[in-house]
Amino acid sequence: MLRTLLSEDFPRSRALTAVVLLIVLGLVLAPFVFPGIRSLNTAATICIFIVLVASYDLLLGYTGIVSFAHTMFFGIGAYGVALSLKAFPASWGAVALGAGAGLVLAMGLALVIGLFALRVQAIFFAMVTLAVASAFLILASQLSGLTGGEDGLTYRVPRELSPALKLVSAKVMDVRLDGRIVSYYLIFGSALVLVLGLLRVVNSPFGRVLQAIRENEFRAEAIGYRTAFYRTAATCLSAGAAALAGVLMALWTKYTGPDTTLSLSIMIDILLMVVIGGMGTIYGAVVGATLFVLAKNYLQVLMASAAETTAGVPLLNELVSPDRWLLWLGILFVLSVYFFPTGIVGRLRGRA
Amino acid sequence: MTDQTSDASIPSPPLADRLKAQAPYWTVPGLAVLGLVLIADASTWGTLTLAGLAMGMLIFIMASGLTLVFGLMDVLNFGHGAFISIGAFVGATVLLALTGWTGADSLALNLGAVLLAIVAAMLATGGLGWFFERVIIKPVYGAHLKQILVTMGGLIVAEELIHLFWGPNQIPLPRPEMLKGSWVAGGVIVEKYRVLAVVLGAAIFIGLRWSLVHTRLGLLIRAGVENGEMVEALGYRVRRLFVLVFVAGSALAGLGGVMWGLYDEIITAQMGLNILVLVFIVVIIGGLGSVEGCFIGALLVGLMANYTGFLAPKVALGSNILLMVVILMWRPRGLLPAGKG
Amino acid sequence: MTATEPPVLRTEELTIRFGGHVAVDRVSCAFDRGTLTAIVGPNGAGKTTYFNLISGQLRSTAGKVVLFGQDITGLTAPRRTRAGIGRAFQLTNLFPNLSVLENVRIAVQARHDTGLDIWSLATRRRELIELAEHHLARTGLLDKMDSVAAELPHGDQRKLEVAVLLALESEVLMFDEPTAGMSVDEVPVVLDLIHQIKADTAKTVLLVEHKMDVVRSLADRIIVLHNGALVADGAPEAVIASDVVQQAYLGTSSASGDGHG
Amino acid sequence: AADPYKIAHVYGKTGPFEAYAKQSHVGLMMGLEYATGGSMEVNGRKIEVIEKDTQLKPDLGKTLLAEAYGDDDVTLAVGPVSSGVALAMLPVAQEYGKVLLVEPAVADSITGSAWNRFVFRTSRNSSQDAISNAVALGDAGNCVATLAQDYAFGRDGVAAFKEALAKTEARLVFEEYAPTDTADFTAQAQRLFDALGKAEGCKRKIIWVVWAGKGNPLGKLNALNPGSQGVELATGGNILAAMAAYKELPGMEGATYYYYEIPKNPVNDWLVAEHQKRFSAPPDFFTAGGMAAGIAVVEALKKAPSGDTEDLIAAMEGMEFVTPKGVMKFRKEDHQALQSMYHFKIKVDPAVAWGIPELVRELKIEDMDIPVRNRK
Amino acid sequence: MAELLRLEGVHTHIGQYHILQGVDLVVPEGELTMLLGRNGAGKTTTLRTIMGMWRASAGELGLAGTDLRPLATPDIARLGVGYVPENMGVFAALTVRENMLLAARDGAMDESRLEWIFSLFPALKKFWGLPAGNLSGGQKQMLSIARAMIEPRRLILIDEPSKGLAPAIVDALIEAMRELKRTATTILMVEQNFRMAQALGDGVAVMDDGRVVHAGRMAELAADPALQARLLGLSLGAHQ
Ligand SMILES: Nc1ncnc2c1ncn2[C@@H]1O[C@H](COP(=O)(O)OP(=O)(O)OP(=O)(O)O)[C@@H](O)[C@H]1O
Ligand SMILES: Nc1ncnc2c1ncn2[C@@H]1O[C@H](COP(=O)(O)OP(=O)(O)OP(=O)(O)O)[C@@H](O)[C@H]1O
Ligand SMILES: [Mg+2]
Ligand SMILES: [Mg+2]
Repeated sequence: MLRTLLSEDFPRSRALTAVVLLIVLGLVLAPFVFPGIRSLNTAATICIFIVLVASYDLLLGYTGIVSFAHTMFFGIGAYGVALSLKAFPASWGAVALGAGAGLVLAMGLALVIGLFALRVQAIFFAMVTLAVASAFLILASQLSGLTGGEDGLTYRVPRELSPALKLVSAKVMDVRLDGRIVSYYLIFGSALVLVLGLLRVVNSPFGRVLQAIRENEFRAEAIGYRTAFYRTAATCLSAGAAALAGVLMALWTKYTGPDTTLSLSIMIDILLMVVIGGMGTIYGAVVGATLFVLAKNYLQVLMASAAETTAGVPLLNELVSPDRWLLWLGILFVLSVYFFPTGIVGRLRGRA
Repeated sequence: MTDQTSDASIPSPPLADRLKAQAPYWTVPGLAVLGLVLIADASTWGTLTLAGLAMGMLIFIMASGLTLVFGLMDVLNFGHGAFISIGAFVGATVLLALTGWTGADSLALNLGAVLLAIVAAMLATGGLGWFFERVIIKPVYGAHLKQILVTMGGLIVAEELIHLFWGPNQIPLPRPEMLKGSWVAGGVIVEKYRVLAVVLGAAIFIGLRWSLVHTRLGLLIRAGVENGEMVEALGYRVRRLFVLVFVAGSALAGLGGVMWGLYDEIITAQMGLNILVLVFIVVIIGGLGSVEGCFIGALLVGLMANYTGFLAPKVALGSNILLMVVILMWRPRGLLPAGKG
Repeated sequence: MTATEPPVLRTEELTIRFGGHVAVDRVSCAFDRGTLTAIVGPNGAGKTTYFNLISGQLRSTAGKVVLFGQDITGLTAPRRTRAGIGRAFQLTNLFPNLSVLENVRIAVQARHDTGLDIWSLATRRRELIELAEHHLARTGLLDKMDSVAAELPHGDQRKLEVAVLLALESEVLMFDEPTAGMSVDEVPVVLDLIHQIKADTAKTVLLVEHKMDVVRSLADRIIVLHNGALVADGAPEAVIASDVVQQAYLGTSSASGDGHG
Repeated sequence: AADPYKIAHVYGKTGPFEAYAKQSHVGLMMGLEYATGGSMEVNGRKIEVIEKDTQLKPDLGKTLLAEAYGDDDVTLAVGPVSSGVALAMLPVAQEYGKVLLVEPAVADSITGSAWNRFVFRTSRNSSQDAISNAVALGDAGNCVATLAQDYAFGRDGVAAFKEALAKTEARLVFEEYAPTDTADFTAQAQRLFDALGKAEGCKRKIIWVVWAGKGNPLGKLNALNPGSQGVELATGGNILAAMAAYKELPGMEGATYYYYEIPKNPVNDWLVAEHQKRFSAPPDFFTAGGMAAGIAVVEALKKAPSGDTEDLIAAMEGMEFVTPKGVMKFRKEDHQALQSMYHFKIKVDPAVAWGIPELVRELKIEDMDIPVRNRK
Repeated sequence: MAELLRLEGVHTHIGQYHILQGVDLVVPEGELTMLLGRNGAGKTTTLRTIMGMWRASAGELGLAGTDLRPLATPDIARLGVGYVPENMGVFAALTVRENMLLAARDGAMDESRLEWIFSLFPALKKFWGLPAGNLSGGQKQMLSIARAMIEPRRLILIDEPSKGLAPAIVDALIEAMRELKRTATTILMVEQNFRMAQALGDGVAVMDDGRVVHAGRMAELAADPALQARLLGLSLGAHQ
């Protein structure tokens, strides 16, 4: 059973198994073990980013395609739901409609980009997608009548997901069981299904072809694979999964705007999560996303306490002030690439 | 021994092939003529074309360093954006200290101040480039993805350091007195500052091209990118060479930063990142590692922005992307990919 | 093989020009089922390029490639592979970071057209794995099947290259210097394999090889390319003895023999 | 002592708007200080300010605001800098039923289509900006063309401007929109010059620029010698650093929200003097706004000591309070603070690093007809 | 004759693999020493270790008294060591001329040497101005060898030069090597073509499993089929 669920792709290292179990357990119990709005939000963000990063890994780690357009697909999914919930009364039908439309549009766009980009070199593809994604970002802000422009869209979600819903009046373990909890478990469940699905795809014969293309595209052609087709298919699949992650994001935040879904900085975060976690392993996405989202959410808190302890030291205090958190994030970028050249998963497996 | 000796050389390719190879060089005049036809008004066309070409030169100055590093060393350096910003800030510091010179009604003093600012900026960014290469890039040669990440990290750190040193405010950077305003002749407006940009851009272009095509240095760099190990086995210190190229590329970014800062007259820590996508587009259109291609690409982008901005403002937004798509459809490796001269 | 059976593979006036240089010059040649044809010629004669034209890595400037009576000149490389043309490369060309087994398995999978299956598990398609293991056994690589391809010594990489080709089960097999760089004790393994393939009369084999003893022992027929053109075609001994081969290819001093190579 | 009033300042401390954020926070703290006479106490209870950094991210802004309302249990919240973040935060105020005092985000929709009754705003909105500029440029015989960014902020601004200009004697002849990332404005300038060139019967020809963010269209238009085409430039006010560019534009007219030398009242005098003393620099654009918010908070708490939301809303609706800009008033209908704007003309003093906006005329609350836009 | 190159107990690790496990090898000055051995024996690794491309983890490596171990590859090359790698290492984007130009370290090619090279490998002259990437497999091999020959060197390391060359060119190559020896160039050559090895070698070393298992004179090995069979497995494949 577990074998099938995990597609016979096990962590293959005791340490990694422990880490993954810890993460899953942490996420399952998050609302009760770490109460508070901030931590619940962190947990939900982790779930969403795990899907997003895993879908990107399908492209980057498994197929060897560097794309900067992944947030675009993420955004399309989110905007799909946002627009639909804005246009229609908040119902599950509207959510499904928006999600469906986003999915179709994302995959369609991925198809177009894929078909075009097959003609150009790998690194060109990266730059092309960078340009396309930034144009899309500008377009989204320009079509303000539709998308709310820079300001984004705020909307209501189905009643079951809003705090207004009270499941039981009493608190369980000091936590109120309201729509937010429902919402969280919806996101957790969907993320789990999507990640297992992606794990299945990369271990299927199709996934193996992608790896072969990554290794030696010329040779893959010579043994009879139409690599153009496979690469496009991978692009579409990953775009679709990203769009679904966007749907989850839209449902969770009840707000969709360029800064939460389309921006280049999210794209860079995704890249970093894949690389820190370990490319070409879905487990890497899980570990990378978790660590990075945690770091990003609590870096400022950490620095605030560092700033307190160094209150007397002039320059140092300036450097560790929470306002300079970006500085440390940048340093984190550099260091994590150095210390985890094969990703955390590579590290853990190497030791085991 | 064998009759392989008999034919000493191969015949040159047919005319059609040669014409096709030259086509990229005709794109700029072609676009200009197309612009004239569509705009139909000679003086408007003149204003737009001259401005567009100068704009192209400015972009080229910023892109040249990137194409050098990206094309020759195969390093995708997002930190380039930070060098542009830092160059601008260092240059601005010098220029703001020399208000006596910049405010004077003397072209010589004005240019002197700009020159000093440029030298200071190039020294600063060149030095920073050296540090960057040693500390940040060195461990990730050959790994694009990691390059993207570490240089992105470097970019963030550099932007933050700018905030730390120069404060979070944008800094106004007025042009020197004699470079303000425009000349107007027969309805054609020519901004004075853009003339400086053209002169500088052309000088850089010629200098770079010469040193890459006519010196061993260029040869070595090209060989080193392809197979650094083999270049070392021939007795050259590739590492040192790469540092040199990287420093040169960074210094050019600094120069570009000063010029762009003076163009915008306002500088911010994010300016480099903001312009970076455009710079990447130019490098791609040109073809990796080709200084000529980058030059042509920059001019095309400059012209295209002005023509579309005038004729169809709605299209202006996507004009660069459109240009890139069209060029890549025509030539999947860019206009003049390196390895062709 | 009967005399009346049409050739499996045929090229008609096949030509490619690079700029002003004609690398393959109007080569017309037919290959019959069950034969092994050796292609020899000086370095740069156009042998590899001729292979590339047949298997689709290069597009011809003029001329046709006909397989089983069908014109395949317009097909891409993958389509030609599916149509039955398999080849091994002059410079080793594998999936470097995949295991030896996976290198072959992926070829088996290509042959059985299961690449589009995104839902079953690759590890559970036993039949494909068994086939891959069978091909590895034939090439003597079975005990190394878990090694990573890039870490194999050169000789084993050449063998793996052959195993991948076998896995494609093509009707036409093309070998480009399969024994280059192989140590003398390894060469026979590959030669035996080619012998075996040849014994299977359904296959048509094209072989580029510079080692004349290998050519002599394997070939049913030799064709000679020189400056891109086909200059001799016939039974091995006759062709080797011909002036053009003696002068243009073997060189004067080596007429006495080429020793072991 | 009694429990302190907890106030959350939720704003984008880090990121591109760091400079604005700093000003806003300094202003808020000085406002609280001024209004409490330096004690930071009101009704005998301390005021405690909790800072939260949205990093300019709407999703983070929402979470932090929810955290402030839910976990920290604040009385009310102030912020944020960017309109996008503000719009994302509005529903949170409603969800938690607590007051959000918006400062300094300007989008019309905050007190317009996206408004809910828990939202108040001390900062001016885009309409106020646009309308004051229209009034400033509205003399008879003026032909005006606009240059704006091609997105919501630009288009809304021009729409409001257009509406207001129609009520004056000036005439709008052309609207030009450029993509936000435009680097070269030659094409736009050419189109504007052409359009104004064709306009007939104009006493003055003016290009009004409304632009926020990167690019410096004003400087670039000016470099093209608009004077030689008989064209003048105009734009609104800005932070001091940005107004350095105005040094090239002596005589330029427009309307601004604040410049420290313009308002003459004790609050502003205190602000200018104290700010100069503490930071050796005059207060800037967003400092004044922050201070207004601080004063508003204290005044509201004085009127509604319980700190209870409904009491606060009741107290604040229609409340008048004195700020560095003189009297402001929260309009009952949409909770927007109505306030004076200033018609200025740029004077250049070589000793000052920026172009100095000299007051031409104070546009009082009653001089401007600011539409109420929150009716659904 | 004096020894030029000396390896003593050299160990090399590549990643976690222990490839060379104590190689002892002496190359006398002015001679051509053949390095033989089956695939994977460690021949290429030995040459790369000498060139400093892999780092020896233990042992001694000396060239005419100079310790090579602390030196970087460029410095080793500057001692007058030429290298023809297994995979030829031509710069595909550069023309044949530019490839040669880089190999001539002071920037100018000696005319007479060039003529000599053209006479051995006429194809190079023909494709002089073309990108080296367009050359055929054998032509690339010729270019790679020619690069090592364009300047006088003290020591040339050559990895399987005859691979992929037509018989006539192999003859030319043998001629070239003899000529190089006449100009007092020391050569260490890895080769699978025993005919060529026999024709050229003065000394011989045979490797297996990362060690030198036999060292001696070529003439002895050539005269002793039993030894050949034992060391190289020659009898198996020689006369199929
Ligand atoms: N892309 C190309 N552009 C220009 N010339 C080329 C190109 N590819 C091959 N050639 C030339 O075509 C000729 C034939 O090359 P090919 O590789 O077919 O030779 P070959 O017979 O396989 O030689 P070898 O035995 O050395 O492998 C060579 O002279 C080569 O330089
Ligand atoms: N990069 C590498 N990583 C791991 N192992 C390697 C690497 N390069 C070589 N090896 C291993 O080192 C051993 C020796 O390789 P080497 O290339 O030196 O052999 P060789 O004697 O030159 O063989 P051949 O005749 O096939 O060229 C082989 O087992 C090979 O698999
Ligand atoms: Mg060949
Ligand atoms: Mg070897």
